[in-house]
Amino acid sequence: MDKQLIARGVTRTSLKNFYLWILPWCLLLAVGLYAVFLCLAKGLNQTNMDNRFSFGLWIYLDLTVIALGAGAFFTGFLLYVLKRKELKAVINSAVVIGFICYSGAVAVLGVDVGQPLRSWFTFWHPNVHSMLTEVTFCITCYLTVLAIEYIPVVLKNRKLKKVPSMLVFEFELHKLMVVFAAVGTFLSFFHQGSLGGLYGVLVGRPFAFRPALGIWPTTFFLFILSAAAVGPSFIMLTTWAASKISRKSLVKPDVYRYLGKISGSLLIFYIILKAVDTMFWINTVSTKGFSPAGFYRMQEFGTWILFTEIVVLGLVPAIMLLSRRVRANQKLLITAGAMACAGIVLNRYVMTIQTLALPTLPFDVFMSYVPSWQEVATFLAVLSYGMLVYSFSFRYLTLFPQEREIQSV
Amino acid sequence: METTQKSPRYGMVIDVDRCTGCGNCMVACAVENNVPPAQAKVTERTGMTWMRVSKLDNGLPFPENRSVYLPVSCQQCDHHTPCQSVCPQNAVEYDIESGIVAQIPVRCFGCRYCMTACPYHARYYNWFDPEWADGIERTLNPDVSARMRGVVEKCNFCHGRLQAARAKAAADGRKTESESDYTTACAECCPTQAIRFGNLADPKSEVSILSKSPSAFRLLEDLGTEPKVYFRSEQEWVHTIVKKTSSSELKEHSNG
Amino acid sequence: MLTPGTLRFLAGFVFSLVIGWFVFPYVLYERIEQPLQFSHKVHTGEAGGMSCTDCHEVKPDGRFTGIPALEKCATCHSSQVGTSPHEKRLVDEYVAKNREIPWLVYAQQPENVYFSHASHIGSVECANCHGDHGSTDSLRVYERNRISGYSRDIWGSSISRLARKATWDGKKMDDCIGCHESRNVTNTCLKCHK
Amino acid sequence: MTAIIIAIAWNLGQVIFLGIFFAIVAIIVVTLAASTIRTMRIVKENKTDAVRWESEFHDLTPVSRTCRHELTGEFKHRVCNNGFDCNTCESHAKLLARTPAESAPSQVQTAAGFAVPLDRLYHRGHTWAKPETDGTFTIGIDDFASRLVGSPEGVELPALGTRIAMNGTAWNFLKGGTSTRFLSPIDGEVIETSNGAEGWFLRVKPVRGEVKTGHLLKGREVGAWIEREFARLQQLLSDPQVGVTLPDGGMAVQDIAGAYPDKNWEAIYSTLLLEP
Amino acid sequence: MNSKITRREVLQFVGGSALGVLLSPLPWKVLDDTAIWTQNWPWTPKPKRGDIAYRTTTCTLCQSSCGMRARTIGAQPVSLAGTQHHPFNQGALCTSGLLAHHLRYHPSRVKQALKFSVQAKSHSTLSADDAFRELSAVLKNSSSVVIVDERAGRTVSALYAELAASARTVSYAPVSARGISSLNRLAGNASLQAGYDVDNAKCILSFGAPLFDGWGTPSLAARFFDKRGTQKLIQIEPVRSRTAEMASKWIVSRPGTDLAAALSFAHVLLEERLVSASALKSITDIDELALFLGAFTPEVVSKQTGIPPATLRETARAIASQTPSVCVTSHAAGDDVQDAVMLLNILTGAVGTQGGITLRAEIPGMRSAAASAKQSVQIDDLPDHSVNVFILDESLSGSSIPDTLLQDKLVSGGQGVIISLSPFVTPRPFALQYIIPSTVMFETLGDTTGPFDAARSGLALSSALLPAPDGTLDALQFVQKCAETLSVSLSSTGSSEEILKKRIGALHASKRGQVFMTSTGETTDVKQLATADDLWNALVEGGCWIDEAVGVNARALSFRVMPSIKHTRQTQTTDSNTLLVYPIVESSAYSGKTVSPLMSKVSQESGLRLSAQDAYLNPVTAAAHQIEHGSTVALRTKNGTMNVRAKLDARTMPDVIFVSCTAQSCGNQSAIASSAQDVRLLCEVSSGGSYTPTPVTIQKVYL
Repeated sequence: MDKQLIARGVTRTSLKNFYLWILPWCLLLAVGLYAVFLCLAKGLNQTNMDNRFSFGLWIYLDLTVIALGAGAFFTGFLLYVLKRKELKAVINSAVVIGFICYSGAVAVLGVDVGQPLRSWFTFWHPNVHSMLTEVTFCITCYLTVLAIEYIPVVLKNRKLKKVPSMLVFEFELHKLMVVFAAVGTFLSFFHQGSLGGLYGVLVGRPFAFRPALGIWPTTFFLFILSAAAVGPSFIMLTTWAASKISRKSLVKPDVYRYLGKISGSLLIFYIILKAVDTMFWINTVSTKGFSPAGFYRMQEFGTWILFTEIVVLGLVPAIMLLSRRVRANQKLLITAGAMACAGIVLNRYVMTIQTLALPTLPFDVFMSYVPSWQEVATFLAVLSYGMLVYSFSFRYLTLFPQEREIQSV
Repeated sequence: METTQKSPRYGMVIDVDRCTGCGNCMVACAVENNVPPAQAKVTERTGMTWMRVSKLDNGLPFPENRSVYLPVSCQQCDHHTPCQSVCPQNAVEYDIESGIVAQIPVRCFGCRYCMTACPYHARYYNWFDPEWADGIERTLNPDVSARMRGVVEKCNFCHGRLQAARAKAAADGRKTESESDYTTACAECCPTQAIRFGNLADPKSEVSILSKSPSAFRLLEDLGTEPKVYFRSEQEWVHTIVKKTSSSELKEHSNG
Repeated sequence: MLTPGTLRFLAGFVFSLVIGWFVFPYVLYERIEQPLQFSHKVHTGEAGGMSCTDCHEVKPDGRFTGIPALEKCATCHSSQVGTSPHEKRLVDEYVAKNREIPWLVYAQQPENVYFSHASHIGSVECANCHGDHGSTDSLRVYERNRISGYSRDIWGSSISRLARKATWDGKKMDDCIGCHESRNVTNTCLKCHK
Repeated sequence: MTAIIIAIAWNLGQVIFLGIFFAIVAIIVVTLAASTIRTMRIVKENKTDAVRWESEFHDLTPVSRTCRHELTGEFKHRVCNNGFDCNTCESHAKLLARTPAESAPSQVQTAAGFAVPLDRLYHRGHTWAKPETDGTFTIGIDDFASRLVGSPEGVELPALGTRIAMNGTAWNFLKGGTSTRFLSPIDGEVIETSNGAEGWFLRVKPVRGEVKTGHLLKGREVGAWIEREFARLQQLLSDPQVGVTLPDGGMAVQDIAGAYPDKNWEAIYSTLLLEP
Repeated sequence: MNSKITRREVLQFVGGSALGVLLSPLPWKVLDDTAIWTQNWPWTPKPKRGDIAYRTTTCTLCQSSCGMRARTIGAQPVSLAGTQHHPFNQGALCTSGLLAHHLRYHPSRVKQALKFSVQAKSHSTLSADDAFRELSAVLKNSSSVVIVDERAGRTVSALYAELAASARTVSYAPVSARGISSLNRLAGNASLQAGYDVDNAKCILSFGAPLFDGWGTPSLAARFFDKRGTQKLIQIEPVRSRTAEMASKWIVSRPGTDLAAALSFAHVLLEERLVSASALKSITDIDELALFLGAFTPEVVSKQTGIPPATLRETARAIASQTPSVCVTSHAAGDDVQDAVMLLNILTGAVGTQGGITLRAEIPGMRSAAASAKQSVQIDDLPDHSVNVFILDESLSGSSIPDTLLQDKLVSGGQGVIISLSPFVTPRPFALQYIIPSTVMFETLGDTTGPFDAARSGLALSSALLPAPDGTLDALQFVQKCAETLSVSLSSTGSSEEILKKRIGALHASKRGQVFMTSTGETTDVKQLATADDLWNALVEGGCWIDEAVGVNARALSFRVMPSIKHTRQTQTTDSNTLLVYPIVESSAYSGKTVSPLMSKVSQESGLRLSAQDAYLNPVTAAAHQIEHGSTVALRTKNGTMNVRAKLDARTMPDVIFVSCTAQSCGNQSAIASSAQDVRLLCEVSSGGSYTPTPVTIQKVYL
């Protein structure tokens, strides 16, 4: 049976090995689901969040995961809208990655809010001035889009496509994929932006607050750009990881280079703007009665963090990705991609955690917070959920069309 | 005294020189607004204190160390109220008829975005189910509904009392409440009358006169959120410390 | 040209429509009889000759008594005056034992809602929200929502809420807001939420 | 709807915002609905085989999609994107105009040691259709395929009266536990089946009117094509250590599959018999 | 259609019904109703509705007897506030007073009589009658029974005294407000009644008394602020406390050196002849005193206290020159300090003068205090291990008598018995204990005397707004029960109302003093009131009676100070760099009391107050020992070990760790937690009963 599900012409590891691989993830998932249950049944006192750290690990991860998941929309955009055929090799994988990231993020949000059963109020009584409303709307829509984009990949399964209606539906859906790609891109631009706006609009948090361009703070645009920049890098990383784990070459080397090139050219653009924005911020923040230097007084969050974010994990990988010679060397290429992703992860961390840790009132103190096991477990559950979905998709679906060709040649 | 024609903007002036930090305002507030007592696991960081008395000191070592107490509740910001614009489902509203920044817990779904937005840390999340020890729930105030776990709440300037005052006005056939009928629990129970409550829109009212005095100040004034809670002190150092904000502080607390 | 497939589809469709529109509302609401029967007609008619405010009065501080306490009933019904079996039960089971009558309030708003009769009386007719309740001869069955615990009157008789019979048919927040807007009264949250 | 909007008092901002939201939802729903309806129609009109061919054609490796005019050398390099449907291919029409197809001589020819009788029309899936005198067609597999398959574990022939579609599945054979299909070169109704002893498997009679054969290979294309296929096969079988195992021009063994049991035959079949 | 249903057919049906459901109200209504359900969770309590009324009464939690106005739903008070213009508290209440209406439902409330075996290993419940049946046996064959009355001056106090007088084995131990009581001690006259007239004092010298933090009536701070400038407050304290912060002058002194400081002031007063002749004359053993004080020169004392000699001299001069002046101490201070400070008041001539310590006449209508005084004893004076039975009246505010003191006086070997009338579980592990459940505020009609920080004596009634729970007794019923079991007949018996009415009647008959009426908010002379009932009603409605300013002639008084002063040993100088632990009285408003769970707002939830588990540390000291704010540390002295949470506070003196001796049981901590005991586990107590700073080692505990 298992054999009948694996696409013709590709080889996959034995069922036994496969089970051995997914078993640990299943266990992790189970633990995480227990933690989730605790949080829903007993309330968020199970976490280490508090009135000052009202956002914690979860929100931080949502922002990160969604930034990395941006590869899905951006690859889709390049392939279907800008007709960059090279990317056909990774689009399926990108869609699955995107689906995992977004569904994971939404799931965690469901636990993070205190009254999940009232979440739909946001759709019925929306405050359109709130960035969070924008985020909620876009993410729910885009998750639907991703789910739809995922369908054809599933229907292409060797067994399923034997069913005529499924095959035809896949075919018809695939014809209209450009629509979804376009809609998805539109939505993604908005919610990547509004995630940035989320913190940029906080008048009361001069560390995060940014002046508005039009109706959105600068972080709105920086987030879009940064997400678009690392998205391809992340696709590159996951593809590379998949091929390392499965010990197969899944795409032609030039695909890696191409992804790296896109990533690099966007990243350099982003870093320049980010630097400008930071300069501007340093000069305006003092008018709010806060000293920019003061924000970096605490050793944990010293100026090193700013340097690391912009130079070490921003400028450096950008330049690396832009140089043809680095791209030619896969080790360096992957390293650069990883650094770029790390840079964004750090940026999201600074936006969420550092903003809350910093005091505002004259009698405030600097506060730190360590997530409880329930918080960590919940996150790990999402991770293992992702691993499982991807593993199954990789085994039974055609994530990398080039794989067969590469093997047959 | 009847209110002036234009709708009132209620506010407070708190004389920190008169505040002994006894904590009456905190418990009176909790009693008035049915805020539950702490469960065993609750800490300073997960507690529910709509009104919280904090210590402000001049940072000098003993014995030069001077300190005052600042009772900080919701500052009822007047302009681009940080928490109001961010709430995704309109659970926070600027009440045009009283200037109160209204928090409606039954609309709230506990995303806590407003808490990250509030620079005064005046918003509190129900981390626990509310629990009153056997029978104490019989002493709850019927004018305020008890909140459930998983929502954000904060000082609404004892809006239950405002509603009562309005009802009384209606019964007397008056359009607006009379300010003599409406004061907050914290102001009422302050043993040194450090907290004064009234209508800032009425130039004749005590609070608006006090709020204009040179000894008056507000927290994080530079943010431009225009709080309606004023503080006043004759002590120079208090003004200096309040001016330079906490980013210069080096204290650190940790949890978890 | 209805293929069997289409027929099966339609069957399912109709089936669930019936469930959703007719069975579900019936199951959702629990029908409870009032502890006693009571005739507003008799009390306000020439027999009783009472006025609404005799029992439902606004206090000087603007509070509203709502449903009167037992003592109010006892003033007349300390012993049986009529012949109705319900009055007999009133006297024997409540007045005699001095137990408050556990009336079920049709228009009961939830705990988080603040409603001041004082500020509505005069500008709004009682019937506007309570219908002809004041002139009924008997108390209808009280319908309680099994999930939310609310009285059916809050949602209104029409399960879709698209066909409101009258202003008193349904007292959800939207209805209050609608009425406020039609009379251009502000709709600030603190007006009605506590 | 509007009634509700007024009832719950949405302000203009909300209406606009929700407008965009619902527009997007609408787009998604419409698109889904569109593809569903079209799917239902196609399934009803059982054009599935055509669609399957079209859909899978793009999953074929470019080499499998080499244009017949590259075989004849008229093109240096050309990959077909038209499902081998030469009837609707302009450049094909042009080229025919230039060099009309020669009438096929009937003596047996060989290519790379495989018999390629030119009295029949070849499908790229290594099946052929041979017009019989009574206006029916016999359908079978070419020498290359039969050696490639060797002795199958089983053959699933269609029932008499079944309508098989051009480029659709004609019949399946079982080998190495997995079933692989042979593609039908033409449309038609099965009137007789055989176990291939006489060299053919199906006899079909045309369904309506003229049978489409324009897409099938004939004449000199066939030999060139078989040689390419043989080269591909060698490549697929080639082993870095051993090097090329079938000497060029040498006769290939009768049962190649049997000769190389350890090869991934499923992959080879899927590549050469056009089943991705 | 064939009989067996294929998957395909099912799917078709399901598909249809799915669409149908979406087009029916079902999913949407359920969505709405579940959301509504979360807004009305059955386990979230709903406040009871009912008629709202306001009742005025008097708080009995402490002697201040604050007038309070209760907002009631039906009969149940739901919030409390001070009575405006009330002569005792001017409309102010303290934190615990604001929450008094919770005590009725306190988790540690006693619902039935309890019997704790020795070591409180186990306890059993029993009916009140059985309890008293057992008690009669206990009382009959015990040779020495002591009734402790922590609120002398009430009607029931007189009955306790009477009971003591008529039963041979029983003696009566009134505990009057600490500080003032040393006046009785020095004058050798137990019947003297006095009060601090802080309002009229020009200069107040406070030895660490938390004047603005619950030392007296809650309005004291407001009264001081309103007189700002005209009144001088000098605070001597090792911590810049709330009071110190707001005082006109704060003098830093080493912990536990108040005695030395006081004596040095006395020294200066004599040395510089700042004492009036009459004051000198009133002290019978003045020469002996002068001799004794010779040792306490400012120079010597300044080494112990860390106060510069000049400052000591100035301060002494200040209290002598800026008359009327009054010197006060913390309630936690031992008798030695109390007496030494009272000596200062005598020397400055404050005793018996307005703005100093005013002597009060007896409140009419009671068995004379003088008569009561004859049988009365001071617990401290009792020989150790001489008492068989202690009868504790804890019905008002719990007991502030340290358990160790009771333990010392009770017969040894756990043979002692404690009978306590208490609303809360207050077990004492060292004796066989009976707890008779008592009423709490709002459940009983009782009388209470006015505050001790007022010139004139007063009287007020607390009325019963709520029915007392079955099986509970108020003090008046209790004393009668005790009389029964001892088969003694009391002069006045009957219901509490009858007994109190009798007293108020007599008060009215005396035509003395004035009465404040909550109905009018005005004060009228008792003379104006036609009948005793008018006075009664005025008081039941939360008014109060205030005596005229008739006082005992101070000239008549003579003091022997040496007996109580001389046994005080020189406080030894501790070299300043050893780490010391010392108790701090955060607020005497609720020290030693059971308080509402809601008190967590000011301690557990905000850290505004030290809770029993907290300790103050100077940041410098903390840094020296690598201790961060909020970390748990173990304090170890030779007496014992105690785990506390470190709170860094630059207002406290370096190298001293201040632990709270504010005993609270909020209900959410264990009801038996009494940090007053914990403190004693660490700190040594001088023979005079005051804490002495004790060397301690501090160590961080990793949990």
